[in-house]
Amino acid sequence: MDKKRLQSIYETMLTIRYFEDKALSLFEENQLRGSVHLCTGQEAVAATVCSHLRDEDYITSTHRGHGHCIAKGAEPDKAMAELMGKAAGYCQGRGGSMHIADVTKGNLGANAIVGAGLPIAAGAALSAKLRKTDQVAVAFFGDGASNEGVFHEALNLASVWKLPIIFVCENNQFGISTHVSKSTSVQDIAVRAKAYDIPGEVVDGNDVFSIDEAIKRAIKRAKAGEGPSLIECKTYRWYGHWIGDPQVYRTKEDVESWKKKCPIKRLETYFLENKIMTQQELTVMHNKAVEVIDAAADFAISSSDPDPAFVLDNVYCE
Amino acid sequence: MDKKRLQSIYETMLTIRYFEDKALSLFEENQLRGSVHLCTGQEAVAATVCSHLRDEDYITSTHRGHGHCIAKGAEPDKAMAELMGKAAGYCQGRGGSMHIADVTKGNLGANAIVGAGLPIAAGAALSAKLRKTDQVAVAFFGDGASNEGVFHEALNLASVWKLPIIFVCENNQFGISTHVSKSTSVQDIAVRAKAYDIPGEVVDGNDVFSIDEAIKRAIKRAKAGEGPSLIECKTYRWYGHWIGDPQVYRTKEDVESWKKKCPIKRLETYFLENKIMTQQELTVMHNKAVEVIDAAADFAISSSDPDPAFVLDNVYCE
Amino acid sequence: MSIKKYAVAIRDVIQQEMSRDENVFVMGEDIAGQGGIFGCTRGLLEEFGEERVRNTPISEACFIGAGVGASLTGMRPIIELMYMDFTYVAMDQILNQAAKIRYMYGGKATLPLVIRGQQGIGRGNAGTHSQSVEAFFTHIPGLKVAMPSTPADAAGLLRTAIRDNNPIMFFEHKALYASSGEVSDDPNFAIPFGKASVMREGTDATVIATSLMVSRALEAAEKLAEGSIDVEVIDPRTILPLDIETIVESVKKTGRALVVHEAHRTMGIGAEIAAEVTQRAFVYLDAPVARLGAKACTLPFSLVLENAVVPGVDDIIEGIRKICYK
Amino acid sequence: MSIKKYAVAIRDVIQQEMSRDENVFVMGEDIAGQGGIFGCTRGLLEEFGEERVRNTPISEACFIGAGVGASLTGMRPIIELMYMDFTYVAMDQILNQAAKIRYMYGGKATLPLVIRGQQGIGRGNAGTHSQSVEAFFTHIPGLKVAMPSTPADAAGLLRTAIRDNNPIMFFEHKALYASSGEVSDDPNFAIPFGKASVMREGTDATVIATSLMVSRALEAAEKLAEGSIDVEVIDPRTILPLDIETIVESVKKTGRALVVHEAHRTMGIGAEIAAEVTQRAFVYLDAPVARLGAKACTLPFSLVLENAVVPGVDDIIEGIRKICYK
Ligand SMILES: Cc1ncc(C[n+]2csc(CCOP(=O)(O)OP(=O)(O)O)c2C)c(N)n1
Ligand SMILES: Cc1ncc(C[n+]2csc(CCOP(=O)(O)OP(=O)(O)O)c2C)c(N)n1
Ligand SMILES: [Mg+2]
Ligand SMILES: [Mg+2]
Repeated sequence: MDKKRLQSIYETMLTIRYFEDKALSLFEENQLRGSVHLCTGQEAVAATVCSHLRDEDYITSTHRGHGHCIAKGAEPDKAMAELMGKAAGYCQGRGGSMHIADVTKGNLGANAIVGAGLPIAAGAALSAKLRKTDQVAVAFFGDGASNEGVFHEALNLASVWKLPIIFVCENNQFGISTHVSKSTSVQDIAVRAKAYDIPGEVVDGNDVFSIDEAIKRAIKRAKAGEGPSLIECKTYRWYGHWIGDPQVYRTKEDVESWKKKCPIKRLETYFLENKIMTQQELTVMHNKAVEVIDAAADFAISSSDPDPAFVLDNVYCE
Repeated sequence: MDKKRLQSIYETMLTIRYFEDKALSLFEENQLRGSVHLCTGQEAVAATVCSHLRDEDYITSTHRGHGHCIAKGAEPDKAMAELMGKAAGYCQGRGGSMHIADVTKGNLGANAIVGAGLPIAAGAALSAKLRKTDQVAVAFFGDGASNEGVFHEALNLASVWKLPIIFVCENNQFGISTHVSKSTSVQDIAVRAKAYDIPGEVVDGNDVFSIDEAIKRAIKRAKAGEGPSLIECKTYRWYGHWIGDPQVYRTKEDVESWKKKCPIKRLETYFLENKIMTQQELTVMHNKAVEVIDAAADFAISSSDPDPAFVLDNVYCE
Repeated sequence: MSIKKYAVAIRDVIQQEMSRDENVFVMGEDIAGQGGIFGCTRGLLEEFGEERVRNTPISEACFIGAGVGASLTGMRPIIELMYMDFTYVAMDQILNQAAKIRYMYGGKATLPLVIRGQQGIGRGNAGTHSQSVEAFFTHIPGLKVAMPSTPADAAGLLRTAIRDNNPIMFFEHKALYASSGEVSDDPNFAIPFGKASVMREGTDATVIATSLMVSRALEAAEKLAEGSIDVEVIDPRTILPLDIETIVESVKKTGRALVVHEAHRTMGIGAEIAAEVTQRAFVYLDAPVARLGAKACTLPFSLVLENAVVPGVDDIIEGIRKICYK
Repeated sequence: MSIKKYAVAIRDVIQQEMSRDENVFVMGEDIAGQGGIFGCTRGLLEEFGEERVRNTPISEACFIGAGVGASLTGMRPIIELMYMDFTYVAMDQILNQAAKIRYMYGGKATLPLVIRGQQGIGRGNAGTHSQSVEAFFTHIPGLKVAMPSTPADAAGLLRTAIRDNNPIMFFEHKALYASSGEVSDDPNFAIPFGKASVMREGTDATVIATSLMVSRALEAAEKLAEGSIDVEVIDPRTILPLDIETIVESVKKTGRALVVHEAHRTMGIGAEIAAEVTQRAFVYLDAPVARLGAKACTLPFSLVLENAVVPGVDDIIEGIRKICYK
């Protein structure tokens, strides 16, 4: 992978990491409310996959969508403002964390309904096919989502119609408190690709290089008109399912062992070992990311609430 | 297979065949209305599978359900009366062909919603497991149904919970006018078993012996607490999707070539070649089946319509 | 003007709009080679090819969701549901996604999408294939809901629906497909949403009827005219938006109203119309606004029973007499 | 009597009914180890084991369908939906299967089944996780629908629901789980369906309120009492069956009625209640029956906006003043 892409992936991961940290602290300070699902620990997937997408390519995201949103080009200030329900947020405070979207940047939206983004992404891919563009669509979803009916329907439809779409499963091993082994009949969700006669592969979701290889192959296939691929990224979320989760279902040791596999640290080690970046350069990037996020939080905090006088606007398009 | 079982399967197939013929002629005589889906040509699946089930075992059926219904022990007269919407029908004329059921005989119902029977069968299997009986459940469904979300959800649930259930797909190659290759991403639906880590096998759905072997294995597995199996029976329906189908999607030659593979004829040939039954004995059985069905039709025709005064009964259980 | 069947009127509008705008495409079960089981897409495959006339797998939640995704990204999908009863397997994509996305995204998304298909009684399809389900789609904000009762309305409203930039639920009626009527040949003939049609003028009572019930209401009105009750019959044509003004004006004139629909009476749109008319015309009312709809049981298969469940001409006559105290 | 939280009252009834009848079992997402995300099944796994306290995959249509199959074959499932909004992905199993099977099978099937879970505003869950969806389940015959507003009602109605032989939709409210109240310790304490609760007697106007709106209506009534409007507040507790008699009797006394619910005003159960009350108490009415419900937009995430959409105490006060012309 070329240095520029690697650095950009790294920068995206840092932005996501600090964004999530900030969301957490704002929540704890009661500045932010609602169901907030942090993707800390999973940054590599969104950052690497989206590094291969252009603005005109599409993604659909999930309830755990801040990472996808940022990686697909969202400005952290408007994203944070949305998390705080402010008028300056991407959705003018109407959507919140679970429904954040930026259609102009190809982010067709976080989706609070597990699995619901998959058919929508298939539709975006169909649209690209009908309009004869070379756009691709990526549907992000969790391990738990792979047991929803629409997962099945979307993979089948995409395969039969040879749609330019990549299904990216972030297997963080849990759906809320339920371990994947208790809800899912296969060990590797990627195996399910066989049921649709499409390629399925398992990758280390904390390793940007493995993800990079897989997504490149899948995009190539999509653009060649050969249809969808399923990529399963094994990863882990460091925090609870949502902010406030008592996490009775796992041990501190498990969490700690996964923290050691931090995708950001891992890329830093690579940078240093291969002398691509120095520790100082890395620190500069960290500081820059912190600055961006601090500014985003300031922006969001100082923004005003939406005006209830306009609450009925935008139900319909005139 | 022992002679008794074979003869009973044969008898069931004949009953189904003549039942369907009669339904068709009653429809053509305007004695019968609605969406009527005949299973002529597919009799071997219902007859063979159900020959291994006891009254206390469960099935869920489909819109094309007359065969399953009869094979699971329905009396043709009450079944025909239901098709005609008569008070003496299994559902007192409230259900009709697409919703015929006989819970006391373990037939949990035809189901006009494609795929909807699969979760219900899983629930019956769960019930057996919770009550610690050795009952099994069979969900019949079509090739088209294998693309509904509930197919996926039910197979996953049944596998994770190791439910005593067998999923029997009757692949007659079409969902209405749509060939399976245009709607389904795999050539063999049985392959989808891999997505649930359960056995999946393809059998000749017009051959009672192949079906018999497969269902025996699956029932054994279910009773041993090892969980579900998926059996795909390749077969063909002789008539249109429903009575009145213009059948623009297939040729007469195709239909004729499949008629040559008639499951009943095939078993008769076996009987004769192996001197299990004589032509005369076969004729006697044919005549008997015709008599049963004629009597059923007479019963249904002479039965009275339901009394509208009671139309609001049975919405709730008191 | 041409005389057309309701089904043909629908087909022709789809054909014309597909010719006019290459972003319009159709998908659904058995709509391509077969032309739909009621013929509403007949000939389109031959004219526009398989890319724009797509047979789907039996995966309603997915292909409606795909419609949402396609419409979000510049296309104008028309989705046929073979029976509108099947909305039940796709409710999330309709009510949580299609209806809400524009609003939840702060107005920064546009979803031109038509979900159309038939519903109702008339073919002995029993409880899961004979329902009238339109009411569900008026409770969750974000959709528009049309239910034409004539070939002309089917054509005019469908054209409006296809050109609208919002998600539309378009309810046809299986028992109306074979009915004929005059339809404009103007390729831009369109009927705006939210404008009721006064099908018959009258002074003694107002009947608000939808879909198949419109012709029954008209028949009832004719019969009552002989007995000197002069009934006004109004077809709202779209129930969301609802032309409450026209209805209220009529009720102010007649002082009496009966709402008739084929959907179950309980929580059918008659409840909303009755409540709203009463709110706005209270002092003009000589009787409470009455409602007729299917009885509170599943639609039975038996024709005798089905007829006992859904309002017939006699039930409507009786209903009108009651509010007229005659 | 014990003082209990609403969530605990629910948990205790499930626990008691599971002890009493081994055919009762629970399933749902994260209900086992975690005890449900609102604690309504806490401790049940430890007491009854994994067979009877089952975590499900995220496959709502399937596990509700499995509930139908289990109940058809002798079990009495209680299914938790984490959010009742998720009924949308399982609508077919609820409306076409659970609701209709008994009737379609000519009365020869029995389906004791409880589908329960929370809904409504109060946790900033925005448009897809804050809805009030009860109205849908009153339109299609075959279900019963409860929506308790107090811990005692939650306990009493849930016990009735579990012992009933019909499919029941049981709507809890997320913002009520932490509310406390007296609950009977009698292990057979049950409240029949179809009996409204008069929460406050009054002579000037009747407010019919459900779920979270009951406490707001009571607060409004107290405030108006100071200004000498004496309000009767009725909580129907079950909306199907609906105790229309108690409501109508009250309206005959007061001559005025306002229905308040959190669900959208358009096509909410207020429409049905208003239409039916008007039908039965027309000559007693001094004003048209008024309705309050969520405004016609998706529930927004922002708290400021959410408060603008759902009826608050002031809206109720204003609504009552309006029907009293004061
Ligand atoms: C249809 C539906 N069912 C259930 C939920 C509740 N829910 C929200 S997130 C979640 C777990 C999702 O697990 P997974 O797909 O693995 O994503 P993760 O949270 O691990 O990122 C559940 C059950 C929902 N939002 N939508
Ligand atoms: C949810 C749903 N979608 C669509 C239909 C309409 N429909 C009835 S039968 C059928 C084809 C089913 O094909 P398959 O499962 O292969 O069964 P077959 O008719 O071939 O026996 C369709 C599309 C339906 N009844 N339910
Ligand atoms: Mg997960
Ligand atoms: Mg088939």
